[in-house]
Amino acid sequence: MAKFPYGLTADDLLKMYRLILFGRRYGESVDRWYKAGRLPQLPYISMGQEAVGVGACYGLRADDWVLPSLRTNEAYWTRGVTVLEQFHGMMGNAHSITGGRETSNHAAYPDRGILVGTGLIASQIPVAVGAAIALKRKGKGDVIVCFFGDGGSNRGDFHEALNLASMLKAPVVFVCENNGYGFTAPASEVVTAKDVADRAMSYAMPGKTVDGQDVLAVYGAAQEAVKRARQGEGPTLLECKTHRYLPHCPSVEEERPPEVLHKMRQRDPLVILGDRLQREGLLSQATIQSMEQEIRQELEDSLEQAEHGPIPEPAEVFHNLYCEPTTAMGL
Amino acid sequence: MAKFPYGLTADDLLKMYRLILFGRRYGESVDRWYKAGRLPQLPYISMGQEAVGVGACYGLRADDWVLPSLRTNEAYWTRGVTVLEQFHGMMGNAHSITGGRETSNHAAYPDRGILVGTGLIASQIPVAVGAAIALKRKGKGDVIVCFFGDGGSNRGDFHEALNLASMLKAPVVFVCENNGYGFTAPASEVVTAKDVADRAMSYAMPGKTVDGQDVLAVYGAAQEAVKRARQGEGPTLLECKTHRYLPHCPSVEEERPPEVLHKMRQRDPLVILGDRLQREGLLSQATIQSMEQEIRQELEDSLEQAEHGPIPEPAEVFHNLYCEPTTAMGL
Amino acid sequence: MRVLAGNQILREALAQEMERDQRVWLLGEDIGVLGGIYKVTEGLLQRFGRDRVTDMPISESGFVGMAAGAAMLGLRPVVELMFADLFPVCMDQIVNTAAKTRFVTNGLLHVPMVIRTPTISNVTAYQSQTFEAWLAHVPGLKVVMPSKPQDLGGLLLASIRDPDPVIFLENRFVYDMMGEVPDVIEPIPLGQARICREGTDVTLVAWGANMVQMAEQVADQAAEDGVSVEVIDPRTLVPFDLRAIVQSVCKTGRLVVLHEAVRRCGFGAEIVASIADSEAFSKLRAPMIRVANPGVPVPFSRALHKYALPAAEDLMAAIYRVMKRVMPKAMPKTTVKQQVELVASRPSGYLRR
Amino acid sequence: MRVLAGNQILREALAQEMERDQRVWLLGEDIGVLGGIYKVTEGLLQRFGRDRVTDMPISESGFVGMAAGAAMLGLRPVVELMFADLFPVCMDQIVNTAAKTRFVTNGLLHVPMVIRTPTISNVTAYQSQTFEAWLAHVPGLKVVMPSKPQDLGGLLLASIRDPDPVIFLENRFVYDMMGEVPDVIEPIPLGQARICREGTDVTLVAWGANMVQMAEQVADQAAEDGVSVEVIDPRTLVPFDLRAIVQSVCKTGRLVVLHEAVRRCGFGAEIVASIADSEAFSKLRAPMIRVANPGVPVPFSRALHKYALPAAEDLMAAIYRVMKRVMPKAMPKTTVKQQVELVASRPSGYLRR
Ligand SMILES: Cc1ncc(C[n+]2csc(CCOP(=O)(O)OP(=O)(O)O)c2C)c(N)n1
Ligand SMILES: Cc1ncc(C[n+]2csc(CCOP(=O)(O)OP(=O)(O)O)c2C)c(N)n1
Ligand SMILES: [Mg+2]
Ligand SMILES: [Mg+2]
Repeated sequence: MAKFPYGLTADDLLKMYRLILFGRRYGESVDRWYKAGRLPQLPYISMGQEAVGVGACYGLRADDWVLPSLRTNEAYWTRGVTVLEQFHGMMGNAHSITGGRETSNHAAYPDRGILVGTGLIASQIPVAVGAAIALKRKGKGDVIVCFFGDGGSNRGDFHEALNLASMLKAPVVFVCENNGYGFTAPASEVVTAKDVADRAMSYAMPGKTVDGQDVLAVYGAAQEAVKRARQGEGPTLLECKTHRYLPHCPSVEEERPPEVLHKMRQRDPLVILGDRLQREGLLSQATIQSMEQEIRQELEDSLEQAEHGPIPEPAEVFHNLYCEPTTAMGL
Repeated sequence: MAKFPYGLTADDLLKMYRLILFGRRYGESVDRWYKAGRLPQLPYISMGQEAVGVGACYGLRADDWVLPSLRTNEAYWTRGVTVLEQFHGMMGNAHSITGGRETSNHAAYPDRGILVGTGLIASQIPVAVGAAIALKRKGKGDVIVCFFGDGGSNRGDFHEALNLASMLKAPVVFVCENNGYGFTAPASEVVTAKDVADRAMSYAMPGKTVDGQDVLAVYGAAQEAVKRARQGEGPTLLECKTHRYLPHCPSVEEERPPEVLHKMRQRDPLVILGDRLQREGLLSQATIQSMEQEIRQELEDSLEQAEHGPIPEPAEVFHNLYCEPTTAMGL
Repeated sequence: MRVLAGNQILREALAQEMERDQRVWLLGEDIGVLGGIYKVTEGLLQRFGRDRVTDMPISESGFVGMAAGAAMLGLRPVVELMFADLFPVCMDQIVNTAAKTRFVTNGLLHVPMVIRTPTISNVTAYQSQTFEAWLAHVPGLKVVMPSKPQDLGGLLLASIRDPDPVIFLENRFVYDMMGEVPDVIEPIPLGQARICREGTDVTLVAWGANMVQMAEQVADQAAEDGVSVEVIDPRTLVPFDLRAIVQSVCKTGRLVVLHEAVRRCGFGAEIVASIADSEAFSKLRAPMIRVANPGVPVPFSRALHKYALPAAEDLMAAIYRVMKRVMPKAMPKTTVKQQVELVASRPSGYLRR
Repeated sequence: MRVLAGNQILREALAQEMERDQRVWLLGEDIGVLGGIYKVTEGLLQRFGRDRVTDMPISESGFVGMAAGAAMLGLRPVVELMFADLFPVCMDQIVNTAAKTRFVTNGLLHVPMVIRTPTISNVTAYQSQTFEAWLAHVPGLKVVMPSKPQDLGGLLLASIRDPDPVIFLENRFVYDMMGEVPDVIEPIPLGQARICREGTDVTLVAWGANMVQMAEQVADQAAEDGVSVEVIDPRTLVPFDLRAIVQSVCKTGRLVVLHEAVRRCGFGAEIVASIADSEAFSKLRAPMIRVANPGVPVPFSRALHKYALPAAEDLMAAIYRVMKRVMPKAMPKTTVKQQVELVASRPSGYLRR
C-alpha cells in the first residue's frame, strides 16, 4: 500500500475522492435542476471549491462540530448528511429537517454536529466561537470548524469574533474559503490584506494560507489546527485559496472573463486528487464509472423522492418559535 | 536657536508645551470641579495622554479635520477651541456650541475642522473615512486625523473602516491612543494583537507604534502619515503608547495598583518635553510660572463665566432635528 | 411620458440627479458591474465612473457610517443596501450617526444621505424582513416607502435633495411593475399620501407595492359586494400625512391597516394609536383592525406562508368584520409541485421567487 | 424577608442561580473587577471565577453572537450590555441568531440566553435610549422590563430558566430602589401584569421604574381630586398580559399609556392598537392617549428636558383630558445652578445624574 501523508490510508483518499466527486455532481445537478424549475431553492454552488469542505471536515470526530458557510455544501456530505435530506430541505417539504422553515443552506443537523449561520454573511463566526466555549467547558477536547468566505472576512463580526476566540483560547478552526470573489466583488479589490491569513496577526493567532485545490494540503493544515485547538492552545485562521467556477448563484449573471474561468479549471480539486490516485494505481476508470453511476442514481432518486415529499402543515408556523405556541405571546 | 527635528522651531515646541500643560491643568481642574459638584457633565480626562492629541494635531492645516475620541481633549485646544467654549458645553448652557444638546465630548466645531463621533466607541472611525472621501473629492490635499482607543480597536467598525480606507486610499490618519485600558479592561488581555499597529497588516497599510509620551515622536510620525495621505497614498495606522493616569471617569473607582500608576508617571509627557526645553535653555521657571498663572486664570474665569451662562429655551428641542420643525413629522 | 418598469424608473431618477448634482455618490455592494441585484444601478458605473458608483465590501456598518461622514462634509451619498434585512448590522450608524448629527450639533452639521434598499418580503426568514417600524421609531430619520411605480422617481429625487437622512424602502415587487414617467422627473414632496381608491365605508391604509396592490384588488372585490373601501397609500411614513387618514376615517368611521411586517409594534400600531387620539376617534363605528404578519419569521416553504403572511382572504375578512357582515371563506391548498411551478414561472433575477 | 436595593437583588438572583446551575455564564464589559457600571455583578468574579464571570472586549456584536452560540450548545449565558443604547450595534445577532434559531431549526436547537442591560433614560442622546419597541417587534424574543425592585429577582430567575432568548431591561432608577426579597428567590412567571393601584375611572399602563413611580404618584394626586386611576405595570412586554389591560379598560373605559421611549412606533402604540381591536373597544369613553417622548433625542442639558421627556404634568394633563375635566397647570423653570445642584445631590455611581 502506498504511503500517504498525515497517516491517511488509501481508503481515506478514496473516500475523499468520492466526496469531492459527489460535491461536483451535486453542484452540476442542482444548477441544472434549479434552472429547469425543478428546485424551488436558490442554490449556492461550491463547484471548484469541493476540496476545502472535504479536507477541513474529513478527520473530525463525531462529537466535533462544523459551521458551514452558505457555500460549504461538502461539510454536509462529509458529516454524513444525505442528499435526500438536503433535497427535502431544498423542496421545503415536511420531511426537511427544518420542517420547511429554512433552506438547505441553513439546515442544522445537531446529531451530526452541524450548526448553522444566519443569512447574514460572517455573523456565524461569533456563534462558532460561542459553541467552542461550550465545547471547551465540556472538557472532552471537542472542536468546531467554522467556514466563511473572503468577502466575509471584511465584516466586523469576523474581527470581533477572532479577537474573542484568541482571548478565550476557544477550540475553533477558522477556515476562510477564499474563492477570490464575494458575489461580484473581487477579493483583490475589496480584501485589502495581501492574504486573508495575514489577518491572523491582528489576533496573535497562527494564520496559514494553503492550496485549497489540494484536499490533502487542506486536510493536513486543518488537522494541525484541530490538534492545537484540542490541546487548548486556541484558534487558527486557515485560508484556503480556491476557485468558484460558477456565478455567485444561478440567478446572477457572470461577468468574469472566460480566460479567467478557464484558468481556474486548470487546478481542479477532482483532477488533482484523481491524478494522484490513478498514478498510485488506486483508482481505475471502472471505479470512477461505478462511483459516477451510484452518485447519479442517488441524486436522481433523491430528487424525485423529495419532489413527492408531503407539504408542511401551515399552522405549524405557530410552533417552535418560542417554547410555547406563538399565540401565547399575548399580542 | 537650537535645532529640532521635523523642521520644528523653538516656538513650536513652546506652543506644544503650553498645550500639554493646558491639557494637564484642565484635566486636574475638571476632575476636582466635577467631584465638587460644579460641573454637571461627567468628564473623560486625558491626563497622561496629552502629548498624543497635541502631537497629532499640531501641524495640521486650517482646512484639515480631526475627529477626537471621547478622551482627546487636546484636539480641541490644539485646533483653537477655547476652554470657555467647552465649559459652556459642559454646563449645557445656551452658549454651548451644541445649544446644550450634547456634552463637550461630542461638540463639533466645523469652523475649526472638528467633527465628532457618537457615544458609541469606534463608530466614529467609518465616519472619518467618509469625511476623508469628501476631502479627497475636493482635491485640495486636505486630510482628517481620527482618534480612538485601544479598546475601540476591538470593534467591528474599526475593522470595516480601515479596510474601506485602504481600499479607497482615503486621506485619513488613524491614531490609536493606546492607554493600556478600555474602561477597566487591560489592553494586554482584551486586545489580542501584540501591538495595535500590527492590525494595519490586515489592510496592507503602514502601521507604526510610537512613544505617545514624547510629543515630538508623535508629531513626527503623524506628519509622515499626513504627508502620505495628502499625496494620495492612503491611510496609516499610528499607535501611540500612552498612559491614562486617572480612572476611566470620576464616577468609576480605580482598581489599578498604585505601583502601576506610579510607574506610569515616570514617563510623563509634560516632564519629557519640559526637561528637553529646559536643557536647551528655552524654558525658564519664570516662563512656566507665568504659563501656569495664565492657564489657572483662564480656567477659573471660564468656569465662572460658563456657570452663569443662560439656560437654553426648552422648546428649542423641536428644532434642528430635521430641517423642518420636528412637529411637522405628522405623528 | 414613457412607461418603464420600477427599477428603470429608479435608475432614471438616479442618473438624472447625478447629472444635475456632482455631489451625488452611489455606493453599495455589487452596484457597479452587476448593477445591483435588482438592476437599479445597471449601466451607471459605465456612465459615471468608479468614483461616483462605488462597489463596497461586505461592511454595511462601515460603509453606512462612511456615507454619513461624507454627507457631513458635503457629498450626497445614496447607499444601496443589498436588502432590508441588512439593517440590523448597521443600525448604530443609522440611529446614532445619521439621525442624530443635526440635533447634537444644533444644525452645524447635517447628513443629507439616502439609504435605498429592497424589502424582499416573502423569501426566507433572513431575507424577508421590513424594518419600517424600527426606522420610524428613530428621531431624525425620514422614512419613504413608495408603492406605485409612478411615485418612485419623484420620491427618490425628493429624498436625495432632502437635507436629512432618508430611508427609502423599495418593495421588490415594485421593480417589475410598469409606471409612467415624464421625460424630466420632478420631485414629489415627502409627507403626502395618495388616495388610491375613494370610498365611504372603510378606510384601508396599506404600504409596500404588493400590499397596496392587494388592498386595491380587495377593495374592487368588496365594491362588487356593495362595500365602498377607500384605499390610502401613505407613501412616506416619516413625515406622515396623518391628516389624510384622519379625514378619511372621519368619513368612513372604520379603519383597517394592512402591512407585511410583523404586527406587534409594527407601523400599523402607530397609525391606529394616532387615530385613537385624534378627532376621528369619536367617529369610529367599529374596532380598528390590523392585518399583518402575526409574529413569525417568514418560512422558506410557500406551503407555510398561509398564516405567516397577510393574504387577501385575511384582508377581506377584516373588511367584513368592521362592516359587521358575514363572509364565506375558502382557501385552496398548494402542493409542493405547484409551489415549484410557481417559482419557475417567475421572471428571472436574484431572489425573484 | 430582607430589604435590599435593586442592584443587590439582581446580584442575589444571579448568584443564587449560578450556584444552582453550573451552566450559567455571565459575560459583559467590565462586569468582573468593576462589577458592572451599576454594580450588579459586584463580587461575583471573586466568588465564581473568570470562567463564569468573564470580562469582554468592546465587541458587543461579537459577544452577543458568541453567547448565542454557547447557548445552542448547552450553556446559559447571561450577557450584560453596558447600556441599552448598545442594542443598535448588536441587533443582527439578536434578531437573526438568538431569536430565529429555534424557528429555523424546527426546535432542534434553541437559545436560552438572557441579555440584561440598564436603560439609562435621561442622560444624553447616546445614553438614554430604550429600544423595547424594536425588541418586541422581533419574533422569537421575550422582553422583560421589571419596574419594581421586588419583581427583579423573580423575573430574572424566570428569564434565565426560560428556554428562549430573553431581553431583560433594567431601568437604572430601579437599582437604587429598595425592595423586599425572600431568602430564596422564586421565579415569577413571565406574562403576568401587576396592578399597582386599583381604580375605576382611568386605566394607566406604564413601565420602567421611573415611569411606574411617576404613574403611581400622579394616580395618588388624581385620587385627591376624586379621579380613580388604575395603574398597571405589565412587567413583561413579550409575553404580554393583554387580558389584564382589556379587563381594566372594560371597567374604566379610558386608557392612558406612559413610557419613556419615543412615542412614534413605541410599545404604547401596540397597546393602544390591541385595545382598539379588543372587546374593550366598545367600552371606550374617551380617546386613548400616549404620554411619551415626542420624538427627540434626549438632550444633555436638563433645561431641555421639559418637552423631551414625559413629565408628571403631561401625564396629569392626559388624565384630565380623558376625564374631560380642566386642569390648571404651572411648571417652574430650573436654572443651570439648580441643575448642577441636582446632579451633585445624586448618589455616586456611573451615570447616576
Ligand atoms: C451581511 C451581509 N451582507 C451582504 C449579504 C449578501 N451576500 C450574500 S453572499 C455574499 C457574498 C459572500 O462572499 P464570500 O464571503 O466571499 O463567500 P462566497 O459567496 O464567495 O462563498 C453577499 C454579499 C449578506 N448575505 N450578508
Ligand atoms: C460600542 C460601545 N461599547 C461600550 C461603550 C462604553 N464605554 C465607553 S468608553 C469605554 C472604554 C473605551 O476604551 P478605549 O477605546 O481604550 O478608550 P479610552 O477610554 O481608554 O480612551 C467603554 C467600554 C461605548 N460607549 N460604546
Ligand atoms: Mg468568496
Ligand atoms: Mg484605552
